[in-house]
Amino acid sequence: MTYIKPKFAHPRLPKNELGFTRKEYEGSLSTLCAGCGHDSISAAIVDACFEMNIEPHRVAKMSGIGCSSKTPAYFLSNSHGFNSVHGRMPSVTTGANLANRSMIYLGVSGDGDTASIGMGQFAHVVRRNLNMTYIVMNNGCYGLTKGQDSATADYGSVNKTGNMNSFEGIDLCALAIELGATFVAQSFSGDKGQLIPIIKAALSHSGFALINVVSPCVTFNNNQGSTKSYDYVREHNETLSSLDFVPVKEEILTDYDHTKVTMVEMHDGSMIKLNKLSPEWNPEDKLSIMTALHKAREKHEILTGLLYIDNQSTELNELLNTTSVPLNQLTEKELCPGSAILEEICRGLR
Amino acid sequence: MTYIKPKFAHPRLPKNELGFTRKEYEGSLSTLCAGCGHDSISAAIVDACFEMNIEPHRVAKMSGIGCSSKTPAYFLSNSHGFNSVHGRMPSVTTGANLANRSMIYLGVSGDGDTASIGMGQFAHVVRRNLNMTYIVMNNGCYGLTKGQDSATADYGSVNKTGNMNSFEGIDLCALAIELGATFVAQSFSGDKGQLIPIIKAALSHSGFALINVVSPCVTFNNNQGSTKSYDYVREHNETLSSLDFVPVKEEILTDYDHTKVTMVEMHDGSMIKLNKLSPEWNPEDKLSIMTALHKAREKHEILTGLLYIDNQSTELNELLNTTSVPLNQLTEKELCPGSAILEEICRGLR
Amino acid sequence: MSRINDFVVRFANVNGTGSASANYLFAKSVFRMGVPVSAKNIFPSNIQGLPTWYEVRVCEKGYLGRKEGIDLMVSVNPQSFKRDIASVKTGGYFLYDNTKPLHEEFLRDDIHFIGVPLMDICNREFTDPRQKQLFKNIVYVGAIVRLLNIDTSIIEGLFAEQFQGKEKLIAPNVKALHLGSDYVRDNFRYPLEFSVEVRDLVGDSIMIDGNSAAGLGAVYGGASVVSWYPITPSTSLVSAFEDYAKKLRKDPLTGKNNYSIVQAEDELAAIGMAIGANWNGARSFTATSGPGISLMSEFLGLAYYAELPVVLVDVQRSGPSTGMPTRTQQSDFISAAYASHGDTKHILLIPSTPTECFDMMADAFDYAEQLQTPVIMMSDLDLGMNEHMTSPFQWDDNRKYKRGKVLTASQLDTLPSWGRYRDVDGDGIPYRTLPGTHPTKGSYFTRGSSHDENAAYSEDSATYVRIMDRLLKKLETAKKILPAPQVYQSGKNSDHAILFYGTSMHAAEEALDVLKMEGTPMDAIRIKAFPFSFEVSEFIELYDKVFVIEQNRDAQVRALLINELEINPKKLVKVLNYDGTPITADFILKSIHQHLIQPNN
Amino acid sequence: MSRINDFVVRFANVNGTGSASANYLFAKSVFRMGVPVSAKNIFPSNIQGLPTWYEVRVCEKGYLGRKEGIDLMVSVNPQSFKRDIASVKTGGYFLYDNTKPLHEEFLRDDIHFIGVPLMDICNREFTDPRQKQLFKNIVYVGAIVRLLNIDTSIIEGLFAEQFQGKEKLIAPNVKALHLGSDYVRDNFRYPLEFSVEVRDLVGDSIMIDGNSAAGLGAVYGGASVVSWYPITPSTSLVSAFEDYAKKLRKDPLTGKNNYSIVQAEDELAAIGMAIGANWNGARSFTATSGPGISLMSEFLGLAYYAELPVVLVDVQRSGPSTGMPTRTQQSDFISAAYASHGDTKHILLIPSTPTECFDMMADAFDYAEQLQTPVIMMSDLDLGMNEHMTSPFQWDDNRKYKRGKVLTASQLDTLPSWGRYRDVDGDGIPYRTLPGTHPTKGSYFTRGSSHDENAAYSEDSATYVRIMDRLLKKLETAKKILPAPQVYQSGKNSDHAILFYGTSMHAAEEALDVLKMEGTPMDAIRIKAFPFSFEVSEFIELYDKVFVIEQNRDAQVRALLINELEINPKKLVKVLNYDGTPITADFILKSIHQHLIQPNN
Ligand SMILES: Cc1ncc(C[n+]2csc(CCOP(=O)(O)OP(=O)(O)O)c2C)c(N)n1
Ligand SMILES: Cc1ncc(C[n+]2csc(CCOP(=O)(O)OP(=O)(O)O)c2C)c(N)n1
Ligand code: SF4
Ligand code: SF4
Ligand SMILES: [Mg+2]
Ligand SMILES: [Mg+2]
Repeated sequence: MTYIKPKFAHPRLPKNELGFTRKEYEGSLSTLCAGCGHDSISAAIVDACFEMNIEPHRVAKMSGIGCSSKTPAYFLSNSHGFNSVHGRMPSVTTGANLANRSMIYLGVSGDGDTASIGMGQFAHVVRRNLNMTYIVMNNGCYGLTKGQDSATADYGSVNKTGNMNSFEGIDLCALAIELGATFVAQSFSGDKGQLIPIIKAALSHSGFALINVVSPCVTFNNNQGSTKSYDYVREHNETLSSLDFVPVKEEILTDYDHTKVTMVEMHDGSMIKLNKLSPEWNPEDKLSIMTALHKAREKHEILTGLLYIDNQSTELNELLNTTSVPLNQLTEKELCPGSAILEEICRGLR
Repeated sequence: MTYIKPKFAHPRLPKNELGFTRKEYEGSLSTLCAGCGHDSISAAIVDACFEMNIEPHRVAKMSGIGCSSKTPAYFLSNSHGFNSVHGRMPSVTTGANLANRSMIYLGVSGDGDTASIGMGQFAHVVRRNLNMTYIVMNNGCYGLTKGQDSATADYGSVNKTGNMNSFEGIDLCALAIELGATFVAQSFSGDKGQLIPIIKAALSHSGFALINVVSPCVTFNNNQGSTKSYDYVREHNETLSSLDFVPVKEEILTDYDHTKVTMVEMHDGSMIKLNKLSPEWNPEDKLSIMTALHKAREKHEILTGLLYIDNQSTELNELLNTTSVPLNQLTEKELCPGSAILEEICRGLR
Repeated sequence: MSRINDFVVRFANVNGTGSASANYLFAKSVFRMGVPVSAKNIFPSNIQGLPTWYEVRVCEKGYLGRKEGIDLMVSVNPQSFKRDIASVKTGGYFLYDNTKPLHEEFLRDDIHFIGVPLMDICNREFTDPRQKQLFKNIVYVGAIVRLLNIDTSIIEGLFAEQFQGKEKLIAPNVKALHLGSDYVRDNFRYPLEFSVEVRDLVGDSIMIDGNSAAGLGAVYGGASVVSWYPITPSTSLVSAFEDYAKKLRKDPLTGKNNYSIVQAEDELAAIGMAIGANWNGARSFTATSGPGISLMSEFLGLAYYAELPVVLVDVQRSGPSTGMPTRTQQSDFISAAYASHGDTKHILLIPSTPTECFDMMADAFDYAEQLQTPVIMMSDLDLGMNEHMTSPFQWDDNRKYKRGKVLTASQLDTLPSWGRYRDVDGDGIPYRTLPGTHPTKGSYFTRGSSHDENAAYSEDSATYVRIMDRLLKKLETAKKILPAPQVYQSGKNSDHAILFYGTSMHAAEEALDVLKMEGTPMDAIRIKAFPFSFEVSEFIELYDKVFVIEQNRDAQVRALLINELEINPKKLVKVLNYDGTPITADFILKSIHQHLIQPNN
Repeated sequence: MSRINDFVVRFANVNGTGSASANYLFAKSVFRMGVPVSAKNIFPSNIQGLPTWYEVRVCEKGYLGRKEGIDLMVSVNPQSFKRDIASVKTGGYFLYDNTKPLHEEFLRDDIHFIGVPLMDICNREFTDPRQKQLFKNIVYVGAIVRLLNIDTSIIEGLFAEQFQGKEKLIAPNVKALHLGSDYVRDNFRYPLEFSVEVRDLVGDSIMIDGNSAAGLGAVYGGASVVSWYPITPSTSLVSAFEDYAKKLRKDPLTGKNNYSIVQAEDELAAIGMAIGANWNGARSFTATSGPGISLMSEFLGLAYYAELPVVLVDVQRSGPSTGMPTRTQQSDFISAAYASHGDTKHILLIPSTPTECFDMMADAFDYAEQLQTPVIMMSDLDLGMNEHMTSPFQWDDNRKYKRGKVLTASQLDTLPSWGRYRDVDGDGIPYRTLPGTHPTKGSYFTRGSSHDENAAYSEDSATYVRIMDRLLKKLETAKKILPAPQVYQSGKNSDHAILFYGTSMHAAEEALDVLKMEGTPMDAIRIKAFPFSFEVSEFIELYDKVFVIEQNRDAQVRALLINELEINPKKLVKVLNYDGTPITADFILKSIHQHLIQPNN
């Protein structure tokens, strides 16, 4: 409910199938630093949702605490948002999802929020295959508390105060795959072309979808020596796959080169057209991506694209055998067994 | 300080080089269930420490909460122990180690204590390469709270109440390797022959050493259908390596078969004589063990033995460039800069 | 004094040997004979092999609190023989397994020893080694059934119910029962000078533990999302919810669950999930004990400040820290009432009986949604894990869940404007919207940071103060809604009164009766909720001194009373039992008498 | 009244533009002129681009509290022009960048506008774009230096100190300063009717923020292991420790650190590490703010019950939940004093000045080790993050660290017997041993579960009560050791008195002076520690009413006072400022006057 940003849509602005303009997917004015990678990711989210014709109010925007976790205020102002406590977005999202499985859960977090204080909840939300998209805006530092190294800062990288990091950075993608994540992608805030289709694919995935986006912090971690700076990422970004997202209703071209292109069908019937750029790697084979990630790490490269997908996985509500009706819509009759049964129970207790 | 167990050593009991009998490495009487796997691990710890001639008071026994975390009361009663809070043994051990780097830190935890509530601290103690041995007494359930599934319970395994577990179990060894652990072993409480040398090697390792020991809970998770039962583990235990621990002073045989046996030198000069039982696997290559673990998982096998070792790693105190004198032994002169310097500082603040 | 239907039996066993259910059989048989009974299980924090006790008080007068002084001790655990023998009242009985002789030095002249060769009998009569072990328990039940004049057919009836579907277990159990009973018949004089006689004193009462009652209450209250992390003594509350939900909440057509239960990775996640679910409009709760309360406190502050409903049950155990996990206490009151940093205050419900656990649990969801804030039900181990005689649960089928101020899409359409945190009605309670309600209206950003009436981030001082003050106003509204205290008054007839809450009720009521009999009757009040309503201050106002009875060391509810109601502490006398055992009427009386003699102590 | 050395200047900037150091230059120059000054930085919870203010009070009389009413507003942030103009006192001044004209509607007739074309000047005089931006700040400093009659050479001296090693930065800064100063000289009348005149009123005071002082105090106090997790406003405390330790704690021979600092993964780990280190005999601390306190509460209960020393600093900010992370408050007192479930009570130290931050921080390690329990220093954002004029730090080189009752190997050898939790000396404080001390003696098992005097696990009721009661006795001992309150008494000359603590001190002292001038002097007491010593109750005893001045909504310390000292709440009048800004003397006076007129409000 911030009314800061004027939102009169120009009459000739293009509309999507729902009749919404892109403006209607925006949020209030960002208060992040000018040039912050996080703002680019917000813009990509806006584009992805606009183009996918998502009804904004069907999205719940979830976050923890940090510059990154503030961004849900800067996109989708017609969606409910929940800026929870530091590192605990996964649990809040789990509860929300169990309460209403019919919505789209878009979680946004930072590397501090996820890999430090949030490590436990991150591991477990992965393991539960919660149906959500989890975007890490990964800048290798704690932006909001002024630039301390985070647990994803790479070994040997130098932060703004000139201190060298003496710990290995956590590779969130490899970790998520190890823990059983069913959709794992990596991208760069500066590469909207790659990021938008990845977000679309993630939103279509039924199960846990991680997008780890390297998102430079211009104020505290964009200097030389930082492996999360714009320059470094531009130079060491190795694209593993490029992808197109093909929505449900669109016809699928049949004349593509099957040796290079894999079509992955998503749960909702949409398709991902996946260009594999490395022959050894198979997006549906864990071992091949773990191997690719380990090798990339040795070369100090960042693999980007869709890294791993299991489009047959079972998300949490299904695992729990929960009714298809959102639980928050059950009627009192469905919830309350009534007095007759209670009397019977009491009879059994005499 | 429990005096429950009578400890008169028989005069003819064998003594180790320090003149201690095995009795002097024991603890008070166990209150665990008869047959509990954890008791066998305690016994292996006693044997390992006795045979290694460790001075008991140089060991600090650290644990969280659970049946497993009670065990430090049942071994090494001449060592200080710290039964902390649930899931937080790693942080307490980190502080203790920073305070006195000259001691041996032996942490004991359960699968609930480590993989559920303790996941965050576990990941970060691994990442910091804290010089400690971390034994997980892994029974796939919460023993002390009466048998609920833990996060290491395997998908599809059936617990005592007949419920099937619908989540993938966390593979603590693979996870630790992914997070940068420098010594990772897996064993079975029923296999003392394998466990004792592993514990010795872990205690000699300079850095973080994980030993994940499958340790059946006879009361709640030893039934058919449990993948952490005695029967299951006996049948599905695939030994990846067998090892001998060669203490510092012992002469090393030179006439071993180099194609089968690898000698790994530990930080303190002791050696591990490692019999590789799988040709594709190299204990110093992460990728080979990650591959082996993934394949074993598909076959529902448990690989045991020393799985991975990096004997050149740098432990936390070295990473932090801390003085070699234990910090708790610094004198007041070393700690307090004195009044003259304080006056100078104040002059600079006028 | 007649000893019919007025005595205490204590069983001393080894845990993990199945004795608790045998002992319960005895308690239940007394209940079936129409005689009020209360049972307390005193067990160690371990799984197998340590001493455990089970205490049954039989009391014609209906006093259900614990009572010191054991009339009959049934001890089958040699580990604890010494203290078990020592704890028998002069003139009391000690029943034991005399297969092996007793240590001479344990013997006492002033009590009676009844040796029953339990092991011998079982070894002789049963072949299966497990049965030899298990049936020892039934043999001693048989023995005391005879000693206390209980009708064996009642126990046989209980067997029939217990082994429905496993009928072949009935015969050997009956056999074991009679072996014990016959041994007594053949070797001892019976019945003892205290025994059980049929009465009609239990009415339509039921026997159930508080956790099961609360679990059932949550089903009735409409909880559909439950998140939790195992911890004694709260675990069985969630298990009960699960068991009842499996029966009562399966969709008959699809076989799918009309509920979700998640075992979280820890307590932080458990409360986070419950908050997320409530935010999204499902009724959700979590249950925990002390350590969990500490871990949940950050999230409780978020729910308070962002004004989210959530229900939490604290089944208290003895603290601090890990403390005595299997002993009872009422020592989380300050932690719960003021949980979380900053200025916070939470709603507490304080049940005294399983029936109140059922009712309050169901009501808790109404309160939480009406008030948009956390509601914490403060149970304890004694209430939660012991089976109590209690009045039957009732449900009004015309009752509608009070879902509080939640705007629908059409309301949003017609409202000229709306702000998430506006106090439209002057009761301090704003209107909320649920995610997904309306395509373009009613969305807002929930946050734990400072915000204005429209939920926009604000660091403005005046705005901050406005919102914080309104939160206080909301608690004033809460006082009108929450359960009123129970007042025991017969006109002002004493300068002194008694205040108590939770599981001190039975002992306190007994103490009140004794005081009346002694000719020094006192009025009393039982508190059922925090923040305290005006009735509480009005009551206290009337007396010179009020004894505040608690089961903690630091007089925590007294602290809340003086702080919240601005009462002179001098007026409130501490009566504190905090050794982990349930409080007794004797303890209360002793403390009161002591104070009346030496008021400054 | 003379306006020399008595006025308030407020700077309105955009954060992330380097303005704070320019503004501090101004404050420091006043200090160098021998005039008491206090400076408060009011910044948003974001990194760049939002309004931020810096308020400097110049006060000949030495009042260092905040004061409402702005005499000169220096505003270079068009975002906040409107409210900045509105906040100037009638007759006051508004200095702004008139490169662009002001919105007409913002203008006021009753104040003076001083337009200085900052942007124009910088664009003209500097070429580097960064300099054009940065030097605007120095230009306005130059302008007010002239307006307020400050000696520019003082500022030049400050430049020389600031840019030691980067001397080429001095000249452009001096140039910018003079550009501002000259512009005023050429265009306005100066000095203003309020201005600065040299005095000798600051003695040997220093200027430093409380966090730096505490960080230095920890170095002096012998802390060698520090674990922490970043959170505003405590972060700079650990940074200060690190900076000082890098200089003062490097081993000169090896270049190795005689300390370790670990940035933990969260607050639970931070306190866990600090506890582990203290258990092992190194002095260790962690620092945090509100949310961290909530998260640490489980561990605090462990340290309390297992009796482990640990030092924690809570630099309080506005709660609840995330609240206003960059605003001050004193609202974690109940959470800290009674942190953790079960019956617990912790030691609090409450500094009012950076000098006390230094002293109390160093002392905290002594208290923690002597008492074997957590010690929490309750600072706040105002104290921690603002630079205050304060007396210089002192250290007695003969001082020895008080390490408490720790047994050596030879003591263990000679002791006939020892038990970790035995109260040998009758002061409630047992003897501890450190791991590794002795090969066969003195080992024990530290645990948060119930234990006896020998540290053995015990579920025995009497044992539990004994240990819990001894913990209370220990706190009685603490009262004798902890810093005594500061009493402001001139013989009993009033029915009313004032009680305050922490950063309310300056405002309260100013209010006391005003009351005296008004002919209604009051006595006062400043509390420095919890649990409160007998001096506090003795003091309160003397008066009819005591105004308790706090910076929180719920009168938290008042709650502690009435609960711990058994004081009639009616006696303690709440004076509460909780809007996130530091309390002022005016606020206190207004509240007191109001109460004196309408005592029931
Ligand atoms: C419990 C708790 N601890 C610490 C903080 C302070 N804090 C706020 S944001 C943050 C780190 C944010 O880092 P990251 O998640 O990487 O986000 P970024 O700002 O870099 O986008 C911290 C430590 C807090 N708000 N809550
Ligand atoms: C904060 C907290 N939550 C919950 C508990 C209850 N609890 C005690 S032990 C335990 C689980 C132990 O499981 P595991 O670590 O696997 O040990 P095991 O008993 O199986 O050896 C739990 C949940 C606790 N003591 N503290
Ligand atoms: S501090 Fe860094 S992460 Fe935060 S808004 Fe600025 S650039 Fe972005
Ligand atoms: S419950 Fe299980 S884990 Fe615990 S002691 Fe018994 S067998 Fe061992
Ligand atoms: Mg970050
Ligand atoms: Mg376990």
